Amino acid sequence: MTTTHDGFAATRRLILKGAGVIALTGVGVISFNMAPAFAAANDKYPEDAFKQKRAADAIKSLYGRTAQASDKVKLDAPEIAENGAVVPISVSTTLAEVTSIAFLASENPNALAAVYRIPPGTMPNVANRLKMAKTCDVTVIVEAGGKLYSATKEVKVTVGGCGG
Amino acid sequence: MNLRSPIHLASATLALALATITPTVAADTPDPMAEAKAFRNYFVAKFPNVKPEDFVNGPYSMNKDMRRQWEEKEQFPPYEFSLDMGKEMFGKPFKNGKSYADCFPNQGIGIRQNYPSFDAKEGKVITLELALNRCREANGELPLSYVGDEMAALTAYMAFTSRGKPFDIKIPDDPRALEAYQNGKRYFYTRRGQLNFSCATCHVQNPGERMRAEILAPALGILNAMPIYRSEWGGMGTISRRLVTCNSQIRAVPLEPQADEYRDLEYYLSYVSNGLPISGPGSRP
Amino acid sequence: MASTIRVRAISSGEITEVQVLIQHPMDSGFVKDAKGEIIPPHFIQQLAFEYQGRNVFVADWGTAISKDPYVKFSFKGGNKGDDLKISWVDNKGETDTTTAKIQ
Amino acid sequence: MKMTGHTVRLSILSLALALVNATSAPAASSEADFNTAYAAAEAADKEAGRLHNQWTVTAEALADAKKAADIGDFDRAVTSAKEAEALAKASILQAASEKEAWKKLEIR
Repeated sequence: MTTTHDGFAATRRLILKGAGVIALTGVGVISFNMAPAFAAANDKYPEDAFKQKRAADAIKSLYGRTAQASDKVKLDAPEIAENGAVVPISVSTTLAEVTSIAFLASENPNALAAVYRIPPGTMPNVANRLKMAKTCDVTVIVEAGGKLYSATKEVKVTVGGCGG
Repeated sequence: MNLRSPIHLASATLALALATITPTVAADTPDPMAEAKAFRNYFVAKFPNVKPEDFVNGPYSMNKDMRRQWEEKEQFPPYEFSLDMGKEMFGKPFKNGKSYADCFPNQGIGIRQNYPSFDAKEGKVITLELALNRCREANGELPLSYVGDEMAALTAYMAFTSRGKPFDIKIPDDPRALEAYQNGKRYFYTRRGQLNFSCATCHVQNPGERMRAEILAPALGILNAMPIYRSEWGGMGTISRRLVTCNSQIRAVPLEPQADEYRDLEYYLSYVSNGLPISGPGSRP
Repeated sequence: MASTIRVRAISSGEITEVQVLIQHPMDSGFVKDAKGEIIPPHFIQQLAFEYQGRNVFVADWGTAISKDPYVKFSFKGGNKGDDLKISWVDNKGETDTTTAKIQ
Repeated sequence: MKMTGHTVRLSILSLALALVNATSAPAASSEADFNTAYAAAEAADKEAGRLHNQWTVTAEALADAKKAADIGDFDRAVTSAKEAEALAKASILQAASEKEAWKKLEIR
């Protein structure tokens, strides 16, 4: 396929920090083309949050505070995952001024699965597919108007997703 | 590629003759037509709420929570990459300039429902996987692994072009064809492995039940969804691969892919699902 | 060769719904291969969707996203025939980019 | 799971295994004992192979016997070989009884 291997992990860091355009000169055509999209993101990959084992620590690393449960956050997840390798989970909310949405699975080796940045004009609805190691709580955090709201649901996993 | 979702096949109108069970015939003189009817009636009676043509969707025809997850995934199914690979492989000429299309009726498009077929010259059952490899070998190419990703992708594409077409397996008036059918049936019902299970133990007696974590698929229509993308495999797998893994799971030493027994089994199982639509490539947990 | 990125971006007039499926192993680094050796982590870390020069959606992903990842979102605006640019970068620095037309 | 007509075969198997346990108990086994036991197990498994009815667990027991013999643990090697033989013989019995038994399960 068209995946390119530039082999420079450090290069990527620079791209992600938004300083890539200059630093990249001469490294590779594809990487160079990549730069604008990520440079414009102007946001760093939250490496530390993804490294945390516990959900609470990941949330703290990501946002620096705690969330309160809200019935305005609608989390849709199966009762029993047909296979932990592919668990369809989605969220929608009626909260205003949403700026980000994060998904966490409490019993995964690293609790944080994904963070989505929602700029103005983008709807606060996301669907994705997660790996789940075992039965546990799936929590979604919605950052809206500078505050954190959450919803949690237990998903039973009979075939763990750590094999895939 | 514009996917015609198998979900919609469930609503396809099909004239499914659901007559009452015909009287018993001696086991040694098989009556395939009557047996296929009895086979279907068994499942229809066991699952009165499942539309007959929905059996091709396996466990998703009998479990609501699983069906919802499946429908969610079918919005953009993970097997799409395999399907595209199959299309590309199918269209790419061999070194001699010929291609798969030259080996099959209708250039190989929309014909999956006719396999396995009985070859009168050879006196044996020819599965689609076997026909594909024979096509390769006849054109100076090495055969593909029957359990590998490439064969899975090729058959996925061929199934895809045949979606919605009812299985149309023929048993010609040839004692060897009837024998192949009978041998396939025997294989299906014969217990094997340390667990002492037959194919029927799981897929006739207990479909819809949980076996450890999996929900067992009904035998009726089980091959219509092949090949299948399994989340457990993280990829597409052929009928051969599924049969081999079925055997291993019951602690029986699998036969070589495309052994006579497997070919005959496929012949039998496809025949008894005649009239039900092709839904492959399917996805399963 | 085909792109690793499959996109469906459909405009309903006011809103554009975007679905994407990416071919990627998303190896978590917690799984062993047949020989019992750990398969090193190899996963997409960031995925960005750019419309008319600005990001309309950015995903930061860890190792718990399924193999051949999928995501769906929607944004206000987006005209039929307009370009939507999608790019990803993984933890090994591999990348892919594609541009899709909104339908 | 509902499994009719099962008990007979299972009791054959447990009987065979019980015999293994009874015969392989006390005295230390020699390499010759292992060779004899292994050859018998292999022959039975080959017979099951001719019937296309081998069990994966037989192969596992055979492999375990060989592994134990390689490190000179002939007690374990003989026990595993005898277990393999019992499993192989049970698979042969299964093939024989299924020759007719399968018909009872057929939907008609």
